[in-house]
Amino acid sequence: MTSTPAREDGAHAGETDDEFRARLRAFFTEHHPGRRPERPAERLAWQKRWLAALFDAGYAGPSWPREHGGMGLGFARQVIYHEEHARARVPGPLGTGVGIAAPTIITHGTPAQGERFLRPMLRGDVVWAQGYSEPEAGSDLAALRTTARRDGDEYVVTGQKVWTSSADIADVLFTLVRTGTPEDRHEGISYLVVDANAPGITVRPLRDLTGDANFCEIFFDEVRVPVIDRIGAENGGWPLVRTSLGHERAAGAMTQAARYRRVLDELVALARERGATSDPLVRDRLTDFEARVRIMRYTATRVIADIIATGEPGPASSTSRLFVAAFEQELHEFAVELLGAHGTLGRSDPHAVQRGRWVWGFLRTRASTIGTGTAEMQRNTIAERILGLPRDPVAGSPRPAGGA
Amino acid sequence: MTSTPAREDGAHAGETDDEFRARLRAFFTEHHPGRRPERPAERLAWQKRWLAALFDAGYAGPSWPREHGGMGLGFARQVIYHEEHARARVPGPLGTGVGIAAPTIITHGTPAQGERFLRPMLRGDVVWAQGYSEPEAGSDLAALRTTARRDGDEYVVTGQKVWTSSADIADVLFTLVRTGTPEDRHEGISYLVVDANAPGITVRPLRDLTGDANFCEIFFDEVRVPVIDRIGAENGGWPLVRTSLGHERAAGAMTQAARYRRVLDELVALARERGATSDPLVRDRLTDFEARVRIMRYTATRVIADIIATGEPGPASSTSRLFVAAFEQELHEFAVELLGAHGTLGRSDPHAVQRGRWVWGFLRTRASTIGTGTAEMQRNTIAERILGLPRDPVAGSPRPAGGA
Amino acid sequence: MVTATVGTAPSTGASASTDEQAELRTVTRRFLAERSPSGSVRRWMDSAQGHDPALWRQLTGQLGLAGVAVPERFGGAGGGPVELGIVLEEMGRALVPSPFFATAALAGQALTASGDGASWLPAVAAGSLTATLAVAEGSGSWRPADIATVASPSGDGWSLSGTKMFVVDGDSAALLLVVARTDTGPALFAVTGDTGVQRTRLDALDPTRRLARIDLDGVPAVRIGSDDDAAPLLRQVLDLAVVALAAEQVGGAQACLRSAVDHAQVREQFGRPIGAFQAIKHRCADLLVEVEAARSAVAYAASVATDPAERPVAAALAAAYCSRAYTHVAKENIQIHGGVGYTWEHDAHLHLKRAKSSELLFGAPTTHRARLADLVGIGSGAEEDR
Amino acid sequence: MVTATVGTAPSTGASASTDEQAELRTVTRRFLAERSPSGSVRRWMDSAQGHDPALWRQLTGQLGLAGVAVPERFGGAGGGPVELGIVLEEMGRALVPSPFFATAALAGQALTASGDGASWLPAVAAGSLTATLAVAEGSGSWRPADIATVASPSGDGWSLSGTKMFVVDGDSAALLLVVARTDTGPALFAVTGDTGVQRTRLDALDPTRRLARIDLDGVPAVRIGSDDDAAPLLRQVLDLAVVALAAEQVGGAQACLRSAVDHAQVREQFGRPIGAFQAIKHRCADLLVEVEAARSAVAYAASVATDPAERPVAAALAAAYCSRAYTHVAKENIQIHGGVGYTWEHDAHLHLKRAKSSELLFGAPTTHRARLADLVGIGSGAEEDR
Repeated sequence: MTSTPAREDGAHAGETDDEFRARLRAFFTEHHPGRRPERPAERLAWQKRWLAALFDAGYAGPSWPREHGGMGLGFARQVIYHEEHARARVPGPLGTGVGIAAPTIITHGTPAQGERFLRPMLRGDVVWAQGYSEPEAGSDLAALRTTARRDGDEYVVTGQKVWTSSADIADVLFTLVRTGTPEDRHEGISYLVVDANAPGITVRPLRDLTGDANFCEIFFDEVRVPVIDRIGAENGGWPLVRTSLGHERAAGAMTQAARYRRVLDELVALARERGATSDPLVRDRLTDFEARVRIMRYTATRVIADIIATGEPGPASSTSRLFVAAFEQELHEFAVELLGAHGTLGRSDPHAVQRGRWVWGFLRTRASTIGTGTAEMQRNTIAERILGLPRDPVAGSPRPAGGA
Repeated sequence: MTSTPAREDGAHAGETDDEFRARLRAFFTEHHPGRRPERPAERLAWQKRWLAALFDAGYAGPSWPREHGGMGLGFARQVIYHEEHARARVPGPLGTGVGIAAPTIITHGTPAQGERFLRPMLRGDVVWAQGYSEPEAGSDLAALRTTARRDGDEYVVTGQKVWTSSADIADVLFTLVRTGTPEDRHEGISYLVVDANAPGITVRPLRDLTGDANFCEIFFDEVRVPVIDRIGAENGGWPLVRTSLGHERAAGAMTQAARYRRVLDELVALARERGATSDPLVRDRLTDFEARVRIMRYTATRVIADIIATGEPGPASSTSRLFVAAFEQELHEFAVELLGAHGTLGRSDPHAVQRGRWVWGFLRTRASTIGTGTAEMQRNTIAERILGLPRDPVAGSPRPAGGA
Repeated sequence: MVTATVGTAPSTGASASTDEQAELRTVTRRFLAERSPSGSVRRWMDSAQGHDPALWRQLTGQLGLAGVAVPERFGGAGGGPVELGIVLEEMGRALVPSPFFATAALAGQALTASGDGASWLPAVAAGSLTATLAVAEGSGSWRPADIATVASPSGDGWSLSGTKMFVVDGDSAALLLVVARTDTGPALFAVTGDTGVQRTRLDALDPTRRLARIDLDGVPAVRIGSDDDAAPLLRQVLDLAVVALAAEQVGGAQACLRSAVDHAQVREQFGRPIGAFQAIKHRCADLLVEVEAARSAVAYAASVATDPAERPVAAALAAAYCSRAYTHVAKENIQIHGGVGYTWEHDAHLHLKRAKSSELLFGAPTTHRARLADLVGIGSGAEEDR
Repeated sequence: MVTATVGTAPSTGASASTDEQAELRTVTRRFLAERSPSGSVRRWMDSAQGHDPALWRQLTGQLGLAGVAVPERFGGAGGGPVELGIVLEEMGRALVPSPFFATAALAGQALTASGDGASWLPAVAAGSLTATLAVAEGSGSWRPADIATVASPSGDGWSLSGTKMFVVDGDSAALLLVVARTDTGPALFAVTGDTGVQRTRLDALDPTRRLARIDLDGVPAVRIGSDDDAAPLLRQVLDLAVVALAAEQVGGAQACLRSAVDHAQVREQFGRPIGAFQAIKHRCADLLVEVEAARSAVAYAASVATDPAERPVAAALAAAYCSRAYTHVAKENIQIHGGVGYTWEHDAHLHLKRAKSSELLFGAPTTHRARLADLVGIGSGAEEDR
């Protein structure tokens, strides 16, 4: 840990990294919101209180510009922020607005839009949820069918979105809609911000294979949306979707590695408890996971070092999603096998081991290679963008120009 | 072993399967040609003597029609033949004519061609070698460039073939040549039989990655080939290449399974000898190979049973090539790992284990997923022909209509 | 069809399936396709009974399937593991919730193998008696040596006490075959009464197959089989059970591959059916390689299931290979379906749960593999006492 | 470039590569690309010496690479495993036959680690002395406990007798560092003379790296390092060796992937570059995932190679992961090239042979994995005495 003076700042000019870290740690410790309530409504209120406190104290949005209420941190400081945030185990943002919509609005929104949307989002006052996927489109996102017909100062939106998380608590939906013809594909899509309580919107929970409803379907039936709530140009929505703020994901990668470190340690403890570590085949599998979870951390380390040294994260920041997805699927599947006959039990059985977390994880991680772009699409992207292999004439990855 | 009277025959009417088997076994035992000579020239003569004796006694070509000197056996009798042939460890045919060219000539050749070509081929008097592959074509066989320009009663052939085995001992080459334009693709290809000693032919050994030269390149420089040596119609060669005689390959599949059984037993013996079977991870790998080598036999059994019951071999006869290729690659790679530091030695080192056979096998089996159609092409074929998945508009497997 | 022109089978062990077997397959498949489509599976898996009693009556009455592997002298069709496998493959394909597996494959085969099933087999064959086999306990182990349930002589018969777990259809089966330890070793017992029996349905991962915990407290029971060491019988019964399950797994794996291929043929993305993309296409081809290998394993295991020399190896192999294959194809089916495959509404997850659950029910694949290793002489010997 | 605007490194252990390191990489890569193209590799691998002496003079003279990890007080550049790894990654990429690995990575690091290398390190750093390390014997094991070569006190020094196998560049290295057992345990010795030394070149699978058998018969030797137990030193030296080798492996893996991608971009079949087909394209993407993971493993292992607490785990992990990755990419490179990749003329097989050979040279991946397991507390302990 070095202590050279910071050349960029969080809020306090001239502060060293160590001082910055200490200040964060103190704040998180002092204002920690306490145990997470069990009941959903209480939990929501608890989380909103925390986000508001964080925002009001100037500790929200490490990568956001200060003009929108963020901290405007440089990359290295963002890494420190994520480290301390994970260490303190305080709640993260509500909904998917802060991570996904905000970079687009910050980069491509009008000043008025930025003013209206961003601070309430970051403060947790207004919860945003994403509406990109459609049942008929799947990986071919640009095949979306939800239409937005222009009617004076408004769009009239009709269609269906699916796999929207947090839609049940959302105040605002950010969506992609077709303003051009289906033949326009990527060129006929606009980016709209829609009031989640507008007439004509129906939100329906979507039960997934785990038996839970972590996602919703949203139906739009002639929903009227002011034209001023469109981000970017009409038919110019497609290039906006991958906008990101610097290397935010890379800055949070250490947190992910630390989480899997914990999960693996718990699995090893389980194996030991069940006497399975005396089986060399079990030990060999655990060793494989051990190597991979360490590589996850090493990779995060390396990507961060590369960004600091060159400003670029290098290919490893793109390949790690596939690496992690395979890891978590195999880890959970192995855990279930370790349970033997107890792996045949569901979560609610009193005999279920550790309340069925491993069996549930086995089911849930099926989504690791499907959600937010299938593994197949990710391979396309890596092959085309990093390795420079030719695009499939039709199935190549789309190339929206991201901001920042 | 049942003894119902045969309803079709080898050579002797009314003979039972058991009698047929006994007769074969007696012949193979009595006329066994003895140890295989080390020196190539002697070995060739030794093998030719055996093939001639076999033919003269009426024991050659189990699946061939009797009119061409074959035995005209039904499928079940072919299986018995292959079993006894493998059991006796007598030499098989010379070159690739009997297995590959003969079915095409039998099915699509003129009576005169059948008369001229077939008996000398089966008797081993004339050795045939295949010229399909070209360096620029690869898996896209129909992209071949060797041209045959018509000049009166002759074609004038110019081009290059590669990966021809037995070309060094071949008297005759059977080739695919372009008689149409490159744009005609499959429709511009003819099937020619070429005298291997014709002026303008150069055969050059091709060194492969094992360091051996098991294959040759053949260069054709204005080689004149009589038009009467074309099989099938001009530009009609493509559909001929996959012609097979019944389910000959399925009949020989037990032999292959038996060979790998032997190889695995040798590997297990090696592991035991080196004390490696005390390692549970080694035992687990060996058990995996054990399961797969048994499945190979079970599959051969099942395919044979299906053919006997329904006349069709079912999908397993198509999938087993991929199954076997993966098996032999992994088996050899594992064997090399078992050797530890001795796996770093080449074949000629006196310290090499078992004269380097495992290391050499590791190298050689790289060809298992490349030769005679890459694994990728096989997957295309299986997906399209068996599963009915759509053809890739350009890269789908060709669909020549095979005979029989 | 060249059947009429070829000779008899060569000595490869190949046995062609008979016309009767082909007919059995066709009839069963057609019947289940009509009577047990997906909607019906879902309705009955959520029902109190867990299966459709009318379907069971038809299966056992009209089709006589409960007795497919029961000897003719007990009113069965006199078939064996091959015929049973044909029915189970079709049941697995259709994912039918049914007492069939427990009754015909577990209890029926155990009774037949014991040579002492005359009291129950006629009712089993007729479909009037559902039954199951209870072996595993809290640890989930199927090894006779791990059994703690105790059988004590009591009057003319025996009295059982202990707790059985993971009992297939244990909540409803009328006849319980229970493995318990006696002074001279483990033995098989029949329990038909309710006194002292407490059945608790478990929350099973697989919603199409009921599992139960059964607590036995001084329960009157009848010993089955001779008084000799019952370990070989139990081993044989477990072999027969895993071969039967492997057949069901192959049926399930085929259904998953078929579902994936059907989807890939019609689902369009980027203007083409996704099955035209090699990422999907080649994966389907590889899955077929695996499914065909699994078919070979189970076909062979069923055909040698009455041969005491060949059965153990073939059974261990089929159990290890087919369970992995089913789970793998079930996972890939979800992946190929993408988002829709992740929903509760699509049947893909039902197969995944059935697959994973079947994989673990009679010992994980590693257990069967270790047994295979021991049987062929490359193992540690640790599984040999199974 | 945002370097100027960001703060210092956070506490993740991340250390940015310095400008000097970037420069070292660029210079080495450029030099080797020019001076050691494929044709040259093939010419020299078949030569009597096995490498190009002029190239060696330039590498060590003009570029000073032999001393890249030698302390400055011995005339080296004062770098460490990171710098050595950079050079080796480039050597591996270009598949250069060279005494570099044996001299700088094996002997150089052993001498430096021993704290007793003053007599030889200046010559090593200058490139005037080639050297190697001889540990394994007939069994191929690198465990000090398995060493049979004996060192007996003889006058002021020692006398060595025994047979060493698989000695990298053992046919030509001027200085032999030999591990032999003494009455108090294994220790490290230097042999410079020829008396009693018989060197036999082995037929190596990898034609780009010479291996030798060395028979020692009463050979005068000097003991290196303190008189304490040398086992920790030997363990450290082996860790450093495998990390260095892992760097070379990552370079080789990257070269294979680059070669496969280059081929897939230009090779056309069915009217399209084969890299447009997902079967090839997705495989290349998966290979990149693996190569990047290997890069992470080696980057970390090199960065902690001087930290006795972190080094063993990171070294075992890098050895296990990077060797597998290189072999895998080398195999896939051949597959993607198809027929031409199977020829002797194409370089793909040289990488496969280098990869497989490197994988086994200092213990198979399973050995390193077992050691990793022991170090993190999930192992059997059988590897712990290494």
